Amino acid sequence: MSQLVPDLTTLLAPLSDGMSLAIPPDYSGVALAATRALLKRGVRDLHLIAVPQAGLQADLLIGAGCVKLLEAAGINLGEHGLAPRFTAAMQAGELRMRDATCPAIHAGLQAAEKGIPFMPLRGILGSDLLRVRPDWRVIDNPYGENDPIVLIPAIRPDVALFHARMADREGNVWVGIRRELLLMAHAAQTTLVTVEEIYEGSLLDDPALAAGTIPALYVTRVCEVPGGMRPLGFENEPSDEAQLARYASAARSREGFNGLLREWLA
Amino acid sequence: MSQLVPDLTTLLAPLSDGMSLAIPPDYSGVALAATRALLKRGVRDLHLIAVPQAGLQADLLIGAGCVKLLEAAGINLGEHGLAPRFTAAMQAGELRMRDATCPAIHAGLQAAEKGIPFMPLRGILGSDLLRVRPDWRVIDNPYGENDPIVLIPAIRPDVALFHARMADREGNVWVGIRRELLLMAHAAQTTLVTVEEIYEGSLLDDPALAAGTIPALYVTRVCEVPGGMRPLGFENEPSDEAQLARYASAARSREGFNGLLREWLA
Amino acid sequence: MNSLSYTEEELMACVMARLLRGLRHVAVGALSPLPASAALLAQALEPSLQVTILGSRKHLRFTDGGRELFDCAAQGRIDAFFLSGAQIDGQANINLVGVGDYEKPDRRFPGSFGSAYLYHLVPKVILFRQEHTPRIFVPQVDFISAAGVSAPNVYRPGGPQHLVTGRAEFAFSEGQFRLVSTHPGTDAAAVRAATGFEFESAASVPSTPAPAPEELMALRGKVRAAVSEIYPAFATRAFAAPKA
Amino acid sequence: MNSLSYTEEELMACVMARLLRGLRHVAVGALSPLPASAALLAQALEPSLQVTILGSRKHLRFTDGGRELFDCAAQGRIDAFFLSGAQIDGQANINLVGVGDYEKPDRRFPGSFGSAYLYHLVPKVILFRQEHTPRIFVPQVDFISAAGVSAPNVYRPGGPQHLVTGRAEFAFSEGQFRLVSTHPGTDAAAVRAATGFEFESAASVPSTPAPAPEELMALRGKVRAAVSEIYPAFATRAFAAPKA
Repeated sequence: MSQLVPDLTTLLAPLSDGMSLAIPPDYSGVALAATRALLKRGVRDLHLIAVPQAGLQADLLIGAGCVKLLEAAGINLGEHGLAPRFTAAMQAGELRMRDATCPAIHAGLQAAEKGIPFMPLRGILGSDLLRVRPDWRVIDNPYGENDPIVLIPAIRPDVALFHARMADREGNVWVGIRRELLLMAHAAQTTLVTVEEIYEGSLLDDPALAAGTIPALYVTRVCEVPGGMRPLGFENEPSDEAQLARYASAARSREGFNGLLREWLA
Repeated sequence: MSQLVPDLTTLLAPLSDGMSLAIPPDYSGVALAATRALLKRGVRDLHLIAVPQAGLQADLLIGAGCVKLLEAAGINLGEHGLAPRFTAAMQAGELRMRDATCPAIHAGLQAAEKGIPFMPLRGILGSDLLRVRPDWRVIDNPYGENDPIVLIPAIRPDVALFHARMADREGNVWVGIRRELLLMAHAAQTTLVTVEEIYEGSLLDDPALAAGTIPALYVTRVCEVPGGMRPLGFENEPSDEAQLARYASAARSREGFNGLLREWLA
Repeated sequence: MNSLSYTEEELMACVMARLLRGLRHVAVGALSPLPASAALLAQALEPSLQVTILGSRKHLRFTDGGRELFDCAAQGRIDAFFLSGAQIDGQANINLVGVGDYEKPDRRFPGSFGSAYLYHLVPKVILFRQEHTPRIFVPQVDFISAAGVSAPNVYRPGGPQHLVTGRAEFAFSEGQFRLVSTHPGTDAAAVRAATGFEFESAASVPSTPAPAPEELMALRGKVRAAVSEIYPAFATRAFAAPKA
Repeated sequence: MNSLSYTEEELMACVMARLLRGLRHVAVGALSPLPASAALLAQALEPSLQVTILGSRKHLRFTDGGRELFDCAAQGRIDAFFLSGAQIDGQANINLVGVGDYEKPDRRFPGSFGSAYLYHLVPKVILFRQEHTPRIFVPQVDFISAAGVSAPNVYRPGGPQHLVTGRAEFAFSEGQFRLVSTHPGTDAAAVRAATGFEFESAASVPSTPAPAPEELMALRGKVRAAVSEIYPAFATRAFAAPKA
């Protein structure tokens, strides 16, 4: 079902302008090399879904004008502070935002995973999130009495894009405990993955590795891109803090952002 | 939080008469040695929940009169056919049954895992299961129009009991791809586990093993019981087909069942 | 072996396998040796078909526990599934629960398993039952484990499309079975006598095509070997040994 | 270091750690060095406390992906959590979204993260904010990321119980903050002047007990070392180096 492809252009071909794109948080597995390839190609009008939050990747896409709608529980650069292009775009009223809370995004993806239209969720009541999210409904819990409960509609991304440790030639992808990536693959129509390395043999034949593997059934295309998350960290490899600090500082202005982007895409 | 205990009596102390007890299917990890210990102790009035189906273990508990209410999507002895004591008890009108369908039991446990009162589920409409399960409600999908959908209430077992490959001394339990066991542990108040062996070191420190591990946070007590699933199979170890065939044949009569039980508990 | 050069199971496996042509992914439940054989036969003849078999180690590529089959079906990633019934009626309702009163049944069966769900969500459900008698094929089942048809407003991307028995093949559409073919050695009249529900049939009903040589070769070779790993007793009984 | 023999962060960590006594399990969100320090200090003094820290490898014993923290809280397995706010008001509403119009805010913050959920489900939520000014502690937040109080019919096993700032400790109950103590070097009047919302306070408000020697020893030893792995810059800034 899935296929190993030789380059990022082929990997990203299924992602068209206007699609919804789910991306993982910076601490998981961010396909940043693939994101640079998207920026070079000039993707447009994305509905970007952070699962459930995002950082550098989202800020790059927003800064480059690729995002028409953003759904996230939070956008920042971690220890490097605010995400400058997100902040600027919001304060300029240039970005449509669907604020969320982390478990609501997980729940929406789980609803898609289960093929159900919505998932109930506790909490949230009294938050202004309900005001800005008319798609989150409140019903009276049929199993309670006078017990309001929030419903979160299913989130079915057109594409999920992430970076992982390894894939085998069947297209199975090992993510270990990073099971939000498995959830994204289950929920999305199309799943595109960059990996550090190719595993020879089948990941599903090893009982230990199988437990952390996304079966090829859910993986559309895979591309081997060692270091494909840089300058973000991955597993035990730390982030390139100097580069991130440089970004956080430069991207405060549009000119600074454009200059750094030219450099990064060169 | 969890503790390694030296014997089955201590392992099973938290399980009292009248509690709800969740057990896995025969192909997963059945704690059969622990079940024999329960039968010796003479547990009573269990609300037995098969996740989502069961075989020998359920038939033994039913035959020995330990079960007052059974919730399951199916009870049989696999290739050895009908579960004789279940069948006899039902046909004698002696067992209260809550028939289910597999995904509804998974969904009910997932609702408990998420701390939500219910989970919607597609399918089921038109089935007589809705007639015998008044706790499964049908509502109009708030995200549709004239679109009935079934709600499954949360299943929160008092106790989950199963067998797994290994545990470490912190109480983490490795189950590999058998993630219905993880779901049971998340959903249950108390989780009791027998394991083939003790793993020296922490299962969570190995990235490959961590992906298939239930953290100690969800595990109440663990006991090392090599072969604790016999005569059922486990992982690559096959079932003892001769013993199962003997059971399937002997348990057709109450006398045969009692005789075999005396032998198995000796 | 009967007087024909193939067993009834072999013929049924061939008929069921032919219904899988062109699909991407078929799943087979636990304790279903005949569907497993059909799926593996279809795959042997058309290797692009992915086959998932519950109870198999080799043919089960799931990593999310017991729920994954059901979630996978709801995601639209399973094209076909097989279901059977202790009773099956003319509206394609199936009964896996019991005969008689629910609380104190005359005969109690194991239970509905995943049928009530998968019957609605898998686009092509193939019903099968080797025994073809009025005891199985009844006017109305005593308990509906899974309903054959639904009201138009019910979300139902899936449902029954075919029924394969030891005597015949039927198609199911618009709430009714239609006799497609009768297996060699029987005819429409005999099938009607053995069936407790009404069904449509043309004036002349063709005979089910016998297994082709390549089907039998695959069945008795590759498929038999694979099925033996999961269902050794069935493989010995159902398949003729391959010619040396 | 100020003229006292401990930093403001050290005092806050001690005050927050004392609120965790007797608990089984405290969780700390990402990018929360002060709560992480408090949790690790509490554990150093009471080893039975389990500490979960998002963003840490060593102190994160989860295996079910990003959702596990939230499911775990809903299961009642997390006793305490820390939340902060860009604005916090007198009803303990917190704002992590923005100031001004939602569509085109004057100032936009990162977002609500898990607050709207965890605030309702974790029994003891401890609010914290080192900066104690009327800019933070406002009469009414511009956007309620998570509500401090709920109607009686709302399912809410959790909620705010404490607020620790760089100047004082408050308790929250029955919809109102009460000043518990003021940190050494300030007093109730100064705290009131720095706070934009009304709060209760006794005629005489005690001074927050300074860090005890065993607290400081643990903080500057074990806790500093552990926090350094996750937040090296914070550890250098916030903790005095241990005495050689």
